[in-house]
Amino acid sequence: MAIKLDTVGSAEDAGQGRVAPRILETRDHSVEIVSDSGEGAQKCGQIFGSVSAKMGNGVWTVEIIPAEVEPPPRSLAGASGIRIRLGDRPVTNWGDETDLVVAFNEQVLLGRHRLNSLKQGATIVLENMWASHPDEAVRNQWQAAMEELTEAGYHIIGVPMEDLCLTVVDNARKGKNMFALGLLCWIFDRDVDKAKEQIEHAFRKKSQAVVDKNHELLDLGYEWASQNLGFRVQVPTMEAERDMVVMNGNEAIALGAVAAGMELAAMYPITPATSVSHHLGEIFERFGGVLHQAEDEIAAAGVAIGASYAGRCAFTITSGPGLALKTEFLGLAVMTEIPLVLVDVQRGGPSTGLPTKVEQSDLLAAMFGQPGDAPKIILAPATIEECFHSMITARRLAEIFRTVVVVLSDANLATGVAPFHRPELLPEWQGGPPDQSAVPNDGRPYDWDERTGLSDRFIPGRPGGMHTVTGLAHDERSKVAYDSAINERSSAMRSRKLAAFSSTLLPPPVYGDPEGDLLVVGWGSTKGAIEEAVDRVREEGLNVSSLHLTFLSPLPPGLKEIFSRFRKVMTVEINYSDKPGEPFVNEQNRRRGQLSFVLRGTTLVDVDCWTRVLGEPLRPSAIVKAIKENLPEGTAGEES
Amino acid sequence: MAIKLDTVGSAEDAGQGRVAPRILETRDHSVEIVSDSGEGAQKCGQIFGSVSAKMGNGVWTVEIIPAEVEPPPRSLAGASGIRIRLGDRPVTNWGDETDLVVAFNEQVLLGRHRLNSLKQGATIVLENMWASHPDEAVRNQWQAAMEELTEAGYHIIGVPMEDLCLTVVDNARKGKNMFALGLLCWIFDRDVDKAKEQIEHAFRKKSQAVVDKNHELLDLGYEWASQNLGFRVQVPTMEAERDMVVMNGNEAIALGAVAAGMELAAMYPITPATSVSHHLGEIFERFGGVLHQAEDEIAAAGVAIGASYAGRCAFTITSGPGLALKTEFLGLAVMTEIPLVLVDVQRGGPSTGLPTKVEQSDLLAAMFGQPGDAPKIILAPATIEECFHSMITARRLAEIFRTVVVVLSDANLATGVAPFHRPELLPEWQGGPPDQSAVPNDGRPYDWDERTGLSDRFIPGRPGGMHTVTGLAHDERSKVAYDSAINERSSAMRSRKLAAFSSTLLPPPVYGDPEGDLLVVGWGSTKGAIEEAVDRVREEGLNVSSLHLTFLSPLPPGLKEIFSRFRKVMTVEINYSDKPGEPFVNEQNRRRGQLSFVLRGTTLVDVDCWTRVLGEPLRPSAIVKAIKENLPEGTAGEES
Amino acid sequence: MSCSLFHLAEAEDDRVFEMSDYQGPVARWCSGCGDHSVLTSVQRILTDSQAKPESTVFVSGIGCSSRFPHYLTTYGFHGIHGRALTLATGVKLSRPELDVWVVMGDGDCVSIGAGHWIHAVRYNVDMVALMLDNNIYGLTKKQTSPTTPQGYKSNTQPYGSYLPAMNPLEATLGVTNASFVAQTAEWLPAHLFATLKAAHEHRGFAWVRILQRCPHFTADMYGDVVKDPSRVEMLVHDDGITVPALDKIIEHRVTHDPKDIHRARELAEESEQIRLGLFYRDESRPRYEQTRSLPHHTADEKMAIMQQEFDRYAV
Amino acid sequence: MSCSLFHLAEAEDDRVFEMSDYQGPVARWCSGCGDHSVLTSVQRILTDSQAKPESTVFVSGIGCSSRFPHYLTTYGFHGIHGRALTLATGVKLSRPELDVWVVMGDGDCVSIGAGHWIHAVRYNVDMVALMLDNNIYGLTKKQTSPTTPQGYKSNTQPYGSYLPAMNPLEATLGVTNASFVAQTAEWLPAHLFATLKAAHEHRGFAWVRILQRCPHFTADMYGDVVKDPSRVEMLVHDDGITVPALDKIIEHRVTHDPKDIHRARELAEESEQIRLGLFYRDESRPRYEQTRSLPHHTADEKMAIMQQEFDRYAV
Ligand SMILES: Cc1ncc(C[n+]2csc(CCOP(=O)(O)OP(=O)(O)O)c2C)c(N)n1
Ligand SMILES: Cc1ncc(C[n+]2csc(CCOP(=O)(O)OP(=O)(O)O)c2C)c(N)n1
Ligand code: SF4
Ligand code: SF4
Ligand SMILES: [Mg+2]
Ligand SMILES: [Mg+2]
Repeated sequence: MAIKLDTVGSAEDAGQGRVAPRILETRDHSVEIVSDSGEGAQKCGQIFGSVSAKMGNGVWTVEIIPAEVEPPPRSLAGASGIRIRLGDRPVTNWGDETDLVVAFNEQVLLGRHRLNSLKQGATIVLENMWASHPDEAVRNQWQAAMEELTEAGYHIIGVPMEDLCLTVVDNARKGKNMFALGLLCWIFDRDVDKAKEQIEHAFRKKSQAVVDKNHELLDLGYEWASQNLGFRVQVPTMEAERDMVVMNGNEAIALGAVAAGMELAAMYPITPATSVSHHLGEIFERFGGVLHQAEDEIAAAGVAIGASYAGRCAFTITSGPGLALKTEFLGLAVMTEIPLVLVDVQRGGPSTGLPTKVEQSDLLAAMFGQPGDAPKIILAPATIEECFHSMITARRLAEIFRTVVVVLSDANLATGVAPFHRPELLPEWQGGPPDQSAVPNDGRPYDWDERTGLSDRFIPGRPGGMHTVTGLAHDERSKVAYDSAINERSSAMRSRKLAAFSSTLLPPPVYGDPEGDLLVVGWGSTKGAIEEAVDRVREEGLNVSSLHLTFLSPLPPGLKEIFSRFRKVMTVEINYSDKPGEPFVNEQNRRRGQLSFVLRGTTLVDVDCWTRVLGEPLRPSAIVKAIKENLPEGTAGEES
Repeated sequence: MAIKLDTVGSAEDAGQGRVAPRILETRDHSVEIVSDSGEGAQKCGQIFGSVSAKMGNGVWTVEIIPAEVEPPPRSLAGASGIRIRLGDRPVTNWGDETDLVVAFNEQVLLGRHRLNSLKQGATIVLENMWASHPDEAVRNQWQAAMEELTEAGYHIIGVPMEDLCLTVVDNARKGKNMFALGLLCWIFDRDVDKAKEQIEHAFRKKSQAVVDKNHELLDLGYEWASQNLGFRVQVPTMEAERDMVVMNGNEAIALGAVAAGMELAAMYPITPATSVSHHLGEIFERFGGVLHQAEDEIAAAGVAIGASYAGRCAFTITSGPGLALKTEFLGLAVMTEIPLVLVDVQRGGPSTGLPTKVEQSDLLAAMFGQPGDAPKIILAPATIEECFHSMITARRLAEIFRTVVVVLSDANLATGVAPFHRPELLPEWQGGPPDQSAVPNDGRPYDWDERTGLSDRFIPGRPGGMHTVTGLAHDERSKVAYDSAINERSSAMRSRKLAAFSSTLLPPPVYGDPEGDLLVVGWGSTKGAIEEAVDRVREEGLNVSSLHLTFLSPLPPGLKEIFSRFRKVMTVEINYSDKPGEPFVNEQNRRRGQLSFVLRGTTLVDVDCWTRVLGEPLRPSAIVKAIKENLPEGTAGEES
Repeated sequence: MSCSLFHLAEAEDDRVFEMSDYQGPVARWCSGCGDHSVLTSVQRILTDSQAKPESTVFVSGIGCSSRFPHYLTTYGFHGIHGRALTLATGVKLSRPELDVWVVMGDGDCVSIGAGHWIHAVRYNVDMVALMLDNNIYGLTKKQTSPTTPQGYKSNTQPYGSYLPAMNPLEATLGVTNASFVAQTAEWLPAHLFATLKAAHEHRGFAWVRILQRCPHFTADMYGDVVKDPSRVEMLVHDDGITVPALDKIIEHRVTHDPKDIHRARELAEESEQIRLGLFYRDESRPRYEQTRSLPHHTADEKMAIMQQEFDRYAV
Repeated sequence: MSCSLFHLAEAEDDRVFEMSDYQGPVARWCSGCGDHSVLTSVQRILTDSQAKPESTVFVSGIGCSSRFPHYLTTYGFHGIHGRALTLATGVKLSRPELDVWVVMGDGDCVSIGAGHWIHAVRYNVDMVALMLDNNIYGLTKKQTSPTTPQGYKSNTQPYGSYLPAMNPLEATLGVTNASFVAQTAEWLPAHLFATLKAAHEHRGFAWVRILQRCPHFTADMYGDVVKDPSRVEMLVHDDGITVPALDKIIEHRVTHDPKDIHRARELAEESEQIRLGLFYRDESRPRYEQTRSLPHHTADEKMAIMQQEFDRYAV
């Protein structure tokens, strides 16, 4: 079978006498840049994303990370890269498949294809040096890949990137990414000066010569594209209303922690949470904050609890396996009523699972992980912006309610990059120094308010407040309870705090009509994708709405009432559930999505679930399909 | 206020001319012996219980354990002792309050009174040396205690135990317990020879002289009682149908483990689980078993998993805080499908909580503790006999389903002693040596059966079966899954096993009528108390039945159908729940008993709950009260 | 704003503390338990140093010995088993002005807590860490601990402990950045006091193993040694811990310069006599909390820095 | 019944194994990663000793280095971070006839795994434990490990590591019952091979620290040393590890009797040259699994004993 390749860059196509390029106008376009690890595709994409954001596009960027640090070159599972989704509106998720790909070799490209990442008929700009590689094995691989990819119907444009780059630099592997950036700048008509500024920033620790070379490669790519490519893409831009910042969810958490006045972060490295501490490592000390990398996750929890006990605002960051190790200490913090913020950047589970991939399956562990009754507050940011603000909320709640607040982020938010409104920082978020005032006579360290369970903390240093906190059952004076009936009361006081807090929450707003055929309920990072899916099916005339929960424990009020206005309620989650119709699975023994189980137990409403654990964020199109398949029978517009 | 004391033992009452003692006939009688720690009250009670069992009474014995190893003498919270409940039928729980108390000082007695352990009008046999103690403080304490106790209406009989014992031994503190035993033997008309046999057994490691002295003290107590006490108690006995054994739940677990062919137990000491390992420490090596006390609970789990991976049947034993520490390893065992039995002898929580007290609050942690989806089998023995058998069941299930089986016992079973039918041991429980046969060509270490999720293990030593197990997402060949869709499938395979297992379970039998006004659902050690309460209210004409669940994960089939036959369903559990009517608590935010939450989420039936965390087993009378208060409105017989 | 706090804490104070000011409720250890003696010694040191109760924190794990904080009138944190050092590190790291003590049992420190122990020695955060070593698990009723002598019978190893007892002195001395390692015995109150005092004065992580009697479970363990002072050998040196009161009682003495780590390790080995004294001290070792002494900013200053940070992310 | 098993495993076997028989899928470490070299060396040893693949088990934790078992054709257990030694202990304790190897990273062994490391040394269960020490967290992308040199910049301590690197040799040598402690470097394959061979032949817990390059994150760490053999000093002794191939290349040599624990500890200290060789070996130390060698009974025999047990509880 002969391979048909649009080999632009060959003599025929190049040169003066070109016709004007085709212009594709679209409100939504996704680009991927994929390469072997170490070829800088991510930097290319990040700059492209930033420039696009600056120019007024909605942007969502997500990194494609291989499982190994440095997988063998040209391997199917080794794709390292980035996806940038552009829109004429704020973009809230990674979208469906990719429209345009720049690939540095055909193997990583093939890997993406086999993962169903590329749209049917997508345009692919591909380094074509491999076709004529001296190693026959490589040439054969290329040949086979081309057959598979052509078969799949992509529009492939071969480009001799390496050869072109060698006209500027000696090591083309390190230059291609900027060539690719130039290429993209031309295709999307990006402001080259803005791109150059970003290059300067990205290489600020390198010499001017390096910056210059990269500028040169950028120009080369731009120039080459303008001469050789027959198409451009135009995504309309918005007027930016006010200052925007762009970052990923882990950066937002790090900045949020600083803005919240956190003073100590204790952690042990674990993917995908670690980069929060990388950011903190760089900036935290400037604010007087301590980042402590402990010997393990247990110690990290202990150090954070110790600091918080001593009146400093402390938190710990981890992911699944680390959460597991902190189980015992979380029970102690709840029991002693020491405020503690725990950020869990969820990854695929169980066990080591899929360390770099997204999953939302730590909800039940966060809620119920502790032996004994350990009421905690749990909240989940849904956007990168919320990652920032959740830290401020979490700190306040932890201190007011003297308890553990778990913030459930995930790998999707952690590595997703998107612009959001620059927050107005408030000095009162910082909180003051530890209260060191003398404790009034006969003060009690757990002077529980009978209605709310709240009490004031006696922080070391406060004269007259001396007492010993303990994980043993204890009374208001923190004395070990030999009369075990105190256990019933103190348990109630700890639980009461959640009831009191829930009374301050409002019912969450329904997205779409307040009543209808189907209500899709979600939590965490899936919000953007769910609402996009709901928009699409509503445009098709379906009576579908969605509801997104920020607080998972306690749940906000009014859910049962909201649910009652829909004929069917269903959660959409990235965690495991048995699927109806599977062998031996029935309504009674079906193991359900985590939120759906909690909602059922709480509201007694038959909340169904649609969940997947494919190790990737949900695609709006998949949710659309799920919605259509799950509409209750007799739904208006069902067959539309 | 003058203290009125029945000071038998004084000259007037003693001597020949006594009238025959009053005989109290009763089908149910509870006795407590309480003392300072180290005075041997427990040994006294154990022998009394054994003799009673041998004579054909139903018996339930439970130890009264202070929080400290050796609390200060004569302290309110320091009571060390034992309660023995006797019946004319098998006794399944510790009952309500105590009818008869033998106390070695008035302070520990007062402690028991204040904990509401003693029945109104109970008879108390009390060492009265304190009344004339040289230390005035002691005399004052005595005086104050007598006032409080007399006020409470007890029938107190002062006995100069110490003085009497000193006629036989030099150190009366070490002899009183046998004197008390003699006293009880007379009161309950126990066979003194049987008691002497038991003394010989208990002191088998001591010299004959010691045994003789103890026999002498026994006789002294018996004799003294026959001369001085004005009452006896008669609890009719049953004919023993077949061989019985008597032991506590932890002994039953240890023996069950041996009978199940377990080969390695790895643990770290923790109350109230530790005594399982004490028993194993004594006997396990005789069977070729290894008891490994690890450096911590994490290591204990690791060693057990390692042994099980290597084809030996292994288990680990712990309680709440230890369960918390094993959280991560349990996820690994589920993910790698390595059979593991974990025994959790539940105690009061959260955190260090109430280490020696009973609670049933690790259900949710066992079920949902792991980040990610980690399906496990969970079962809870309800009786001491079931403690034994649950080990045999657990081993089989762990191996057939290649997963973690959690056995939830608790402090009530752990320290409760009762006779049960001597089990017929089957050699097939032992299992064989690890399969070392060659693996057929192209065998796969996770050759999941699509319907059941089951597959065969390749145990090290099997030629041709070499592979690497991993906690990373993996395929049938145990290869790390770069194609993350395999995650969806392998998750399903692990979950499918529970669905398949649940299909082999039968709906649990209803105790009482199969339909009615109220169904009380329980699990674990509360069975005896719940059924006794149900018997009592049924006798009063209420339409109340109960249902006891052995399998908590997966749940048995048919629950929804059973529930539908009752007007109201309610769990009774020893764990925390918000009580209706408490400030801010409403139907939507109420935090419920653990089983009730699971049942609601599973069946969507409005399963209410009545729970208490008082650090003691439930009393049948308290359950009776709860039942009456929770009858649905308009219940027939409600006002009876 | 946040700076004033430290001035407050340092403010002049004309209170005078008696020993009774540090005495909490009656300690509920067994009579004859060695923990009582340690408690008394610590209370004496607090009195001696006029420690402010509100600025003193005792952190412990779980075990008989870990009940310690409950019997004092300072701040206390009765934590979870094996993790006391992590909590204490958090306290001291965030509040360097507090005086932090840690009390652990042998199981607590070198069995379940082994990882934290090794790392705490390495961090060398300024605190006193006491390991009350009764060579057994007390609270849970007589199970083997890593320091249980080989062959000694317990409830989990009823035929005798399988392995030679771990020597925690040697192990501690093997950890890079160790800065204070001493051993004492609770039945020699003068030595105990002098050792705790030296530990308290040490700037860095002062780790002290206190041999402790548990009459309830291991009455036979130290019986002989207590009666027979010739079973003890004291490390003596001008720079070490001197206890004149014992000069006449303890005849075996070995001169040891606590700066000499090699000799310290040799002396730490099992020997005929039980060696008590200061094995090693080096105040020049880096302290983790020193390497982390950080600027104090007002909320407004922080705001300003934060704006700069945000500028980096500006679109 | 259960006894026949062991005969089976011991049965005569006329298979001859080539190195390729131990080679699994292509190892997915970075090119130039030192782990490759260790893998090769281990495969050579397996070939040399004609290890039966089905009776050999490699246990690891989590980290780059812990991918090790996946690249072999023996049985493997890729466990969880820090806990490899516990799993391996379970395997060996219950199946003493299996040949057990453990592969850990530096973070794996001496940070999160520190408690198990200390105790595994003490248990002295017969296995080979390799710590592949690249002085950094590789898999999670360049965070400080306990063995990271002071001042070395990482992603979590970007201004340089705060503390002096932990010296795991010294610490291991401080643990009671240590029986085999050696250090080698992956870039000296002859030394590596000889060391692993000695470790494998040792009866007891053989702990080997392998200095390992991580070109991806710490290319600068061992660059000089690799090029300049004068930066290395070899411990030599008739009873030690002899590597004639290196006699000419490595000029710095120090004679050290591996029975001498005191000298071993001194030599283990930081020094100008990196010291490689056998620091300590004592095959007479009690092995935990030996103290536990237990009777094998048939099911029927067990039944009989069990009836006796039940008699004790008979009413
Ligand atoms: C995680 C956990 N594991 C086990 C226990 C049970 N436990 C309490 S104290 C203790 C050991 C006590 O021994 P030691 O530390 O030597 O202190 P001692 O009582 O001898 O002073 C144990 C195992 C616990 N509370 N928590
Ligand atoms: C409980 C837990 N904590 C953290 C992690 C994340 N993690 C994976 S490997 C690793 C450390 C890797 O460093 P090292 O042990 O030195 O091995 P290397 O990769 O350098 O070979 C960490 C922290 C994890 N998988 N599990
Ligand atoms: S059991 Fe031992 S350590 Fe515990 S209080 Fe009693 S004597 Fe002290
Ligand atoms: S990151 Fe370092 S340790 Fe990991 S594979 Fe690459 S070179 Fe090896
Ligand atoms: Mg101890
Ligand atoms: Mg490493």
